[in-house]
Amino acid sequence: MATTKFTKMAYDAADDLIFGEAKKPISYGLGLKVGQGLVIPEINFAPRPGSEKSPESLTKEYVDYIATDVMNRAVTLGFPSVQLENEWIFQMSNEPEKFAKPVVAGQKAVIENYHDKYGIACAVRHTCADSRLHEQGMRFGQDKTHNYPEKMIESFEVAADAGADIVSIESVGGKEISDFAVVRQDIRGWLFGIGYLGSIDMEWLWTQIVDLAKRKKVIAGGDTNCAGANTSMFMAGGYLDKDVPRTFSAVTRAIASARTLVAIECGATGPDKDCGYEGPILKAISGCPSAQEGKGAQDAHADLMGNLIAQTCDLWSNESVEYHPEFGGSSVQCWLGVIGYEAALMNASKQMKQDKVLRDIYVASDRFRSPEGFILAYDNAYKIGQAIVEVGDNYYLRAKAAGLKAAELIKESNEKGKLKLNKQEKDTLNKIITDLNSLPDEEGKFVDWALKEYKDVPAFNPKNYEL
Amino acid sequence: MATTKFTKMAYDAADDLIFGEAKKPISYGLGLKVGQGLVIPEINFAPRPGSEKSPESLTKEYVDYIATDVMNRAVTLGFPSVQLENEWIFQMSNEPEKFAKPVVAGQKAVIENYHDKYGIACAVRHTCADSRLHEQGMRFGQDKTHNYPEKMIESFEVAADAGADIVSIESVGGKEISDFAVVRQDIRGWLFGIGYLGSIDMEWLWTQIVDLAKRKKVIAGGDTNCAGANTSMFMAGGYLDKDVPRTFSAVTRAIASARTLVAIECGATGPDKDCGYEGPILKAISGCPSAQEGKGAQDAHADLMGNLIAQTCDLWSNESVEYHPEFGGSSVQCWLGVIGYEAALMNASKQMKQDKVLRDIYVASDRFRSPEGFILAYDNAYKIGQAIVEVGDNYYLRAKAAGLKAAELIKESNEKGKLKLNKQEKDTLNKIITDLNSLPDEEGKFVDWALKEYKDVPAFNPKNYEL
Amino acid sequence: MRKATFSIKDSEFRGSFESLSKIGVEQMADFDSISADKILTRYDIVVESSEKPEDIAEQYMPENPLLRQIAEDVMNLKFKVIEQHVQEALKTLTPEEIIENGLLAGMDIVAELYGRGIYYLPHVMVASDAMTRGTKVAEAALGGERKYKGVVMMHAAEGDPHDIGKNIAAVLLKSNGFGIIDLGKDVLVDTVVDEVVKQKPNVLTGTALMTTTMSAFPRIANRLKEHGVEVPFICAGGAVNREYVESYDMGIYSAKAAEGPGLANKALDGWDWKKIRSNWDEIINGKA
Amino acid sequence: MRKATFSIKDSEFRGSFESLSKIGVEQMADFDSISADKILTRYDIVVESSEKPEDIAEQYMPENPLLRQIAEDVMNLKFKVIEQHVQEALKTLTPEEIIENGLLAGMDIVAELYGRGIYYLPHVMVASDAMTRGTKVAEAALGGERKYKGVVMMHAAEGDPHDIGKNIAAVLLKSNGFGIIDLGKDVLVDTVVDEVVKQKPNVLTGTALMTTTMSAFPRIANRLKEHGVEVPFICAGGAVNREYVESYDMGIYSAKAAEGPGLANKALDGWDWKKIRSNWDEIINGKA
Ligand SMILES: [Zn+2]
Ligand SMILES: [Zn+2]
Ligand SMILES: [Zn+2]
Repeated sequence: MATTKFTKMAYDAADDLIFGEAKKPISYGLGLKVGQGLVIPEINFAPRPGSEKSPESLTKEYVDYIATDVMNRAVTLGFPSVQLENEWIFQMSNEPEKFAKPVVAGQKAVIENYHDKYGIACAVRHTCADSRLHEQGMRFGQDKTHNYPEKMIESFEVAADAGADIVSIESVGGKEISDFAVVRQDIRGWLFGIGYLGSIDMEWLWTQIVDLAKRKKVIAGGDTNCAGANTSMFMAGGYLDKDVPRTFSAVTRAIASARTLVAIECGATGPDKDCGYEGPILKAISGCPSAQEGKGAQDAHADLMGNLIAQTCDLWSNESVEYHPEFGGSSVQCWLGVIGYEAALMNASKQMKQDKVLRDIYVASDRFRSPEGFILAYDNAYKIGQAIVEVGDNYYLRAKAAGLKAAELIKESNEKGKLKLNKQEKDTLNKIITDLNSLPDEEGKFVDWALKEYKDVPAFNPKNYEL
Repeated sequence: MATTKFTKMAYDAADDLIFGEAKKPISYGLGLKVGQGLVIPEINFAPRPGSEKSPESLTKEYVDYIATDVMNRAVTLGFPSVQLENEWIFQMSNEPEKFAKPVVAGQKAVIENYHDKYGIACAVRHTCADSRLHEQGMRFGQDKTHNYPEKMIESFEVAADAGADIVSIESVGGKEISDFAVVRQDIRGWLFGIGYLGSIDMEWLWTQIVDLAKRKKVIAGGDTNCAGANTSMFMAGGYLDKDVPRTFSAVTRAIASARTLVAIECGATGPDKDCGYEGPILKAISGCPSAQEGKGAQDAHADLMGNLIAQTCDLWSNESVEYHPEFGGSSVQCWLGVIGYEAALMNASKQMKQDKVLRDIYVASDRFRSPEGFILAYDNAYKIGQAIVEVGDNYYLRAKAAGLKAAELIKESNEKGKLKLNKQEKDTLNKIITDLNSLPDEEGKFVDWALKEYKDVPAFNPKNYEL
Repeated sequence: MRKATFSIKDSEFRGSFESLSKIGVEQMADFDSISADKILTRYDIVVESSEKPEDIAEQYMPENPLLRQIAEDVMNLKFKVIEQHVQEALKTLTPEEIIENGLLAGMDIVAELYGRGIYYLPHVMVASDAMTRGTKVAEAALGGERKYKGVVMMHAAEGDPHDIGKNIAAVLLKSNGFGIIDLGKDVLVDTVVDEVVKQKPNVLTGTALMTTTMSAFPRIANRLKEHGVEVPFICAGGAVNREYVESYDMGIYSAKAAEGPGLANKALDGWDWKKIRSNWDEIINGKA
Repeated sequence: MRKATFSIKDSEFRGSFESLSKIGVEQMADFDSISADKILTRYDIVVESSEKPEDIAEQYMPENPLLRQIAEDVMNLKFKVIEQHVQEALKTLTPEEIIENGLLAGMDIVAELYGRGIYYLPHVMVASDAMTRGTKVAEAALGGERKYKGVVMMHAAEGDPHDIGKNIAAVLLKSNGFGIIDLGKDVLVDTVVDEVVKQKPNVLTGTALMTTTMSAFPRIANRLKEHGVEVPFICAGGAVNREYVESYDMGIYSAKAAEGPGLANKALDGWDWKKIRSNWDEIINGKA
């Protein structure tokens, strides 16, 4: 399972990174052109509880209501393009033929109708669930009760056959360790869980997804470390939250980027997942387009970089909203309006030849709002990317380098008096730097230590990673 | 009831109009500074049906849930300032002492707590309802069944005494005629209803509101022609709607601006109401700050100028959302995130000394999306303002001039091949120009004609306007 | 407690404002140089029909020349001459024929053109005004009362003064041949219930623009149920949504005034509210 | 049908991209020159406490030096030496005293510091690890089984594999002196019901991160009702909201893990689920 790892940057300079354009653009779906000069809204939604009671009610919800509402609103407001995203619910993953197939086919038929009638460029992304249970086994043949690893791959087959244009996943390799580590603020454990184990699992998984996508002629989009870095970011919360310091979550984000990169190294082309906030780092390294979300994703969660994260996006997403009525229409229509107009703003800036100015205003809004956004600002994201590719051949070393670089950038700005840190954030940052620097320079030694240190973590089984 | 009418522009040039700054800035509430260099988010909400069953449940909804959630999220995300707006529901207007007073006082107490603890600048706007029924009578002493005109003024007293920082209203003078006219696409009737009768009613109403506000030491913010121009805009809808052509709604908007201006001429200081899309025209004429809404108001309605309308705003609003849970928190929290980050973007552009560039990107996004947005683009808004002040002393002439100027601007751009119009829009535009030009040059002749022409319109009683 | 240092001092603001004016920088962009095509798509123009109203109408026109004239008067908004043409036609045709095959036939064409986006609402309203004028003349010549194909009772909810939606819907239903009993706006629940029990319309409608007034609808539905009366109750308006309306018996959701005739006609076909509700999507999409 | 002219030709895109590079314009802004204060306010720094943990803890420390040492070990995360200190203390003090007034007292201080935002969650977790180690030693010296002040049964909903929220809540409840029966994640409704009926906990909790799994909760509540069992059922997690949880009997909403002990302690005070629910705001705000 050899993959070509990134050892150099796709972009010569950070300033070349901009929304709506990618070094490796891609076209798919019904006339959808990603990274080729325009930003596209990506609308993401969840069915109402109860609609899953039968395939008929679920299909009605996803096809007659959600997809139809979306396309109606996109045409009503004049949006040139739109991408729909489905994050598969349990019933769809558990019985793909029965529950997922009619939804996939039905949505495709709806968007085809609108494309034929109006010419709107569109596509559908299907994000299959990673239903694997760590304690039951994550490799084929291990979970004999549910067969979740096998079911997970089967999902992609069904999705691709029934009409998906692009497939993605939010995979969970290493989460058993990162969950344990994040509540203890243990960056070394987090590095082991996501930087190392997570990367191994990504390679196992994405080699298969890319192969399947090639055979089925669909796009293998990408992944996100939602399970790790987003857990960390959501626990860190905002200025009233005191669970996880935001210097910790910032460093976890940098480490996560080294892991999410593996999908691209396996052959995924992007655009990767909207909730992968590590996207700017990946784009800087790989040149592949990325989907992002921020102020337009408030329906699903708040973050401290609502504007900044739009800086280099090729699709702009709302993350997820449950389908229900609002004064302004259905929820999917309201939030499509929010993200569609943001895409229009970015596209208008290109017409005015002011896209880099807008990019920099986006960054200025949130650069100093939190260390998490600070390290993702495209200039810093680029530097973290450089730290990764410098030792790009080794998962452990590059993830550690990413974490250390992020910590250094934060420290530097804080010492300059620009990025302010509260006491917890500062103490944690110093501990992170100490902890990471205390780790060995050799992967073998690190893994030996970690396997001992974390052997009792619930649900952790080295066999899941062939260790 | 003499008021000083605007006969010159507050701004020398259209290019001087920009978000976050006003020639006549104003400070109120708890440290809130409007039009003084920063844009402020204004969050607007509705209680859940059922919460109005008792004053206790209504107060709980507005104070413990809505106001508390709003302040929590504003502090969590680091927003320096926020304004809350309450549009009074029926129960509050009908029994102000019983239903409204505890809500007003309770919300004020909540924001005072957060201001004391965190220093966040904040204020509360109360928009009392115009409950007058045209057929029952709109002046004091006419509606002997409900006493709505008296009740309406009483609302302001209660609001001001209980803690409102700024009061506003969405008044309905002339609506009986404009409703009749809009469904028949009769621009002359619409001009009579809003440009003439509406202005008369505004003068009667706002003289009182301003007087009351002075006595009570609260801000008299302003009005909006929601009842007229927004009805017209919502019926016009988007590209799939075929009820009212958007050239018609664009001209109604211009006429409406001449009417909403009356509030300021009576002494209102702004910021006027968020749903007053005519705001840019008013700001150009008066220099007073304005609240606007667009892409951040998708929760309440879609419009075809989601970005453009931010161009000159001093507060940025979500219009209204019913309080209910979303994945990302309560709905008020989610939408506060959307509008708060937009304000942050505008404020960041000021730090980057690129606010005019952002303003122009906002305009570029929607300038050609619809004639409605086209005429509100600040350069066109300025010209319409000039047309108004040129004959500023006469309500009829200035409203007609506004409508004609808007129509001319649309026609000119369409003939240049820039603003595209569909067939209906073109035919309607030509009819509008013909119809308006066919009207007399003298107010007296116009009124005589109109009183005869519209005498049978349901609910129209000239006595409501002392005619 | 340290106060947050966010305030903008007046002097700072004025300073930056003045300097731009002094420099005299003309910053306003050249908006005409942008390509709007790269930002938005005018779908209304994309699907603009090139068909002429007259061509579409041709297939639906009555053959009888007197009836055809009347239908054309409706379609062409000729409210000034229609009464005269109806008087003419009454010499040789019955009032019923004129109403059914002339006036309403003309409105059917108007509805067809409206559905195709060639006619807009104002056309419909003014055509309906013309139809109403013609109808008055024809009705005067009727022996007894006019027999409508059905009766729709309409109101705007208790506490709600907004009635433009109701008024538009009333015009469309009347243009489709229904008799309308319009109870007005801000109508008490009691009044609605009493009138429905007394007058027994085929369909009841209610509009509510404010969420605090829409609670009148389930109360009406429950009270009617207590009286043993069941009638399709079409609820519409900015406040209501399908989920809410379908949460009480009899409630049938409607998003647009134009949907009214389609739904009301099903009641005339003998469909009860349950059947209308469960076939709602098909009815709205013209597939039932 | 005319196709909308919105597509960007590849050549157009590449052209504009190259020209910028050729010009070599350095466009990246000087971000360090902006004043973040004019864009955002660091409220966390505004209200940063200047109090030292030791000063706050002083008021809560046990007097007995041995117990004090143990409490300090908990507070200072000294999991390596705590077992030794507990062994020491067992020479002169009972296990119950050590658990109650040493180990749990230390966690009370930690909870107080966490509530004040001086300690973050990781401190709580690691302190709890220390407390657990010390507790094991003390429990070994108990005559019989340890008597907890109450028992909380916990699970993550059927179909839901997310358990980090439950795990944090379990630690906080344990640190507050509750015995925990953790049924795990993706627990069948049947299993939860059977175990509650069998083991009769004082409180049941459930977490659900996905809206499609939270429907397990009302099913559990109804089944328990059928069995004649009523227990406060604290429901939490990203999917649930207060409205939903209060729509079925027994449901008590919780937004944060830290609210667990406060709510569970009310059950020990004899408050049934109805009383807890109607006083929810006061309990959460510490006013009841
Ligand atoms: Zn995610
Ligand atoms: Zn309004
Ligand atoms: Zn919602």
